Amino acid sequence: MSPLHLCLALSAALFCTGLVAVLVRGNAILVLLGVELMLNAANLNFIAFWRFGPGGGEAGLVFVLFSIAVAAAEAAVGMALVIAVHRHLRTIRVAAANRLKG
Amino acid sequence: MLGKGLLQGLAVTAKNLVGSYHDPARYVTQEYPEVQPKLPEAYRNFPFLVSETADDPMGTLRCVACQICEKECPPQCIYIEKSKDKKPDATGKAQIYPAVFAIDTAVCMSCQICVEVCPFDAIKMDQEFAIAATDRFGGLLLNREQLAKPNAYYHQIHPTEAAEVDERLAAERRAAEEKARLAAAAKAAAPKPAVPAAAAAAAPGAARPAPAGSTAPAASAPVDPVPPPAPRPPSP
Amino acid sequence: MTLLLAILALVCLVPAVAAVLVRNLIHSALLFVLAWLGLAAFYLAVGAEFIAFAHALVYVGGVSMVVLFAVLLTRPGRESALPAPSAQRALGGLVAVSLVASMLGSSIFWTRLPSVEPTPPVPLRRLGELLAGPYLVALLLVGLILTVALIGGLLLAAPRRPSEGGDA
Amino acid sequence: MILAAAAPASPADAWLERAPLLLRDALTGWLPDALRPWVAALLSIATILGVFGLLFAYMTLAERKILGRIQNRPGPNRTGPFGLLQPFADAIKALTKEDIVPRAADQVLHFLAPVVLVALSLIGLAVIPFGRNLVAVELEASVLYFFAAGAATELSIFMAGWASRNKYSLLAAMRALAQLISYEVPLLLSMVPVVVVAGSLSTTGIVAAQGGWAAGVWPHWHALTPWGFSAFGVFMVAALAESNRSPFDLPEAESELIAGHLTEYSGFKYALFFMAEYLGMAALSAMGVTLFLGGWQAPLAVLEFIPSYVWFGMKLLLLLLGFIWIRATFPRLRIDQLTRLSWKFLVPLALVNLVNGGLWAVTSDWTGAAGVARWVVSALLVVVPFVVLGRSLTAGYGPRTYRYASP
Repeated sequence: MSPLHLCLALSAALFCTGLVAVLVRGNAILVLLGVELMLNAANLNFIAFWRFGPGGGEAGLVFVLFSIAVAAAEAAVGMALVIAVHRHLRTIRVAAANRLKG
Repeated sequence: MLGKGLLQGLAVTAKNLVGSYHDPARYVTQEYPEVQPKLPEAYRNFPFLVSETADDPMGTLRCVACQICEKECPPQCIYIEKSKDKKPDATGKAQIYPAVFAIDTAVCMSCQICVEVCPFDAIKMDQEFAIAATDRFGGLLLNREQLAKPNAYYHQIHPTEAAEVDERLAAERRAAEEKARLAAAAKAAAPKPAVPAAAAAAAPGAARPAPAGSTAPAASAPVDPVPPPAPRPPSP
Repeated sequence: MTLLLAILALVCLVPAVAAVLVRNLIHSALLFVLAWLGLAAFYLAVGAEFIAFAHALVYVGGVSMVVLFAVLLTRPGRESALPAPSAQRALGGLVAVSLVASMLGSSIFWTRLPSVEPTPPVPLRRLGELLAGPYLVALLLVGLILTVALIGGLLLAAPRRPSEGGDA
Repeated sequence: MILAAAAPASPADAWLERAPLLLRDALTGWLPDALRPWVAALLSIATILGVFGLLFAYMTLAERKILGRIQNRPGPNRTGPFGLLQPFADAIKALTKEDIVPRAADQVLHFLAPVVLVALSLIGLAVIPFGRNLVAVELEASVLYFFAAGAATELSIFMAGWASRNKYSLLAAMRALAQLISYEVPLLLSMVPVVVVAGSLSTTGIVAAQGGWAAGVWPHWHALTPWGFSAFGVFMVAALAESNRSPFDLPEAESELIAGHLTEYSGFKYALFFMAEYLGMAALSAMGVTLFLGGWQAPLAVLEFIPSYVWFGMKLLLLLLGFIWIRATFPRLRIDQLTRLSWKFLVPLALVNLVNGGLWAVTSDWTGAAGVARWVVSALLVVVPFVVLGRSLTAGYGPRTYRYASP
């Protein structure tokens, strides 16, 4: 197994784990964490192709930096949303937040 | 401006840090077991029994086991057993003495009432505060022998008060002597010449002023236990 | 090299899977932190030093704190032990995930990837030049996004009447 | 590690200067080549552990002594001459104490928290250059590594607080998180201008950028420039908060939270927490020395004959003394004062300072009158925001008047 294959496999596994968290667990915080994990899996792909790919992947590295920054912003806004939803509905189950009207 | 107060605070602590090495006014801590604290004269703790001499504390206790303090003690920490016999006290007068005198310092609350009520100035407040014991019951129950301390020690810890007490005792003694002499004179005028033994014995001692601080003269300055008109308690 | 990467992949993957499976929300968040640390180590081993540290700093230092704070603020006592997801939902989710997994797996293992020598690590200075040169607009945009996210997060989480609630 | 290849007369070749390296080579010289770097790495780890362990032990003693002196007490003076054996007595006591774990506690996390904390406090030390060529791990982004390692310490405080299953500990955990989120920002922002001006993210590069003297007496340390002074101040305040030291020791506020996250810890685990506090303090101080006080550089050109690691140690001890001094002086902040200080004062100050540092880097070739103007502008960019922000921070907080108590 080449390092590139390994990286891609890990990335796929992380993506699937994140997907499980998003689809199966009904907790809003876990959903957000699952999304973060999926973003991480994408980052890993960028790095894998920069390092073990056919070259010219420097843009991928820069992209990973942007991705990390955006993920941080996403986490901040997401958690603020979770807190707002909890204040409103007294629960953080995603299924409970099914109305747009407050 | 922000930070001025912070810098002032830092300066204060820095001054204290440096000052503690050369300025005794800034470094006031005494290291207790080595350096004993200078207690104020009025400091009081648990009671002790005053004896006239240091050599024979049991023989010269002022206490006559009248049991007033035992009755007055609010937490009832004093226990006294009267003696069956009488022994001559410092003045040579035969007196009942405490066969058992015990104070439970675990119970004592240092209220000084025993001192206030004692007609004989026999019990006073001590300054000894380090009486911790490893034994929970026996260790804190002080008996006669542990409680007895000479008058000289009393002078040492409460000089002013002890001088007053000695003066008062001397005055009482002089008054008793005067009374005895008058009585003797009256008796001499009367046909029956009889001098009370006690008055005769007290006469030479009372002529001298009551010495303070030394045990040997204190022994020869006998106390004339002419009781003030306090009622003798009935024996239980 | 491959062995080290495989070990680090396990270090990263096991906590991630455990994080999704455990019931306790705090345990889950802490396991996510462990997974992120493993991922940072993986990046380091791959040779992306700067990205590894940035990843650790942002995720372990920032995101994890926000997540833990959110967990605590949303009543951990009652919500931490969530009821098991409904069987239907779990089944649906698992079917979807296994579909995705099989697609990804097959595409990875049946693709003949070119085996080339690893690219040497990019010097930090080069990364900086890239960021300040061709990607400057993107960098500024990311800064803008972060600022907007900060303000938006504050507004979302602030109490209804900020004049009475003090600073959130 | 690179051996210095300088001119023979340079102080880098002095025997004392090279003593640690010579000692290492003497110890590892007889080993086969394959093993040598590993043994050398182990040796540097052991040295760091030993030196900082001893530093921790005697820091506790020094802290107690100095606090005592400031409060008119002698401090510990019973164990050994001048109480010098006190740390070892404390260690024996901590080791022999019973280890109590609450029944309801999260056993695994309760155990892991102190261990993780000590480990995280230690790994930051790996990238600190303790002297010329004395750095355990040379990394291109070592400053980032240091802060990434340090960012996780509050996480273990949170673990300790949450795992204890004690309401005071939980409150401490929340406070620790709020404090970390607030002070991580100014800590990182204050370090950015240094990176900008030095043009390097590695600690050795930053120290090298601070070498040399203006006229042989004015060292090129960052703390001796206007922007650097401001950044140094922000850094040290944030470092105080990051290491949970008074006056920012809210997570373990004993008057409110018993001992906060330490409430349910005893014996050896408590000692580990204690150790981690001092190690974290030492690590952040070492970083402060590296970033702002010229690392191992001597303050005067004529004093260069003193070995570099001695200079580093002296600067480190000076900062640690400052920590103790501050602890002895200031009362603890309230949680709202704590967050307000960070968001409304330190963060804006650090942001302005970022601009200031950028200007300094851009104008690095200005000399003569332009050089003076550069200093004036930089100083103004420090003083004006400080005064303005300080005004707004303390607005409405005049001297307290006591309605009934004052005459």
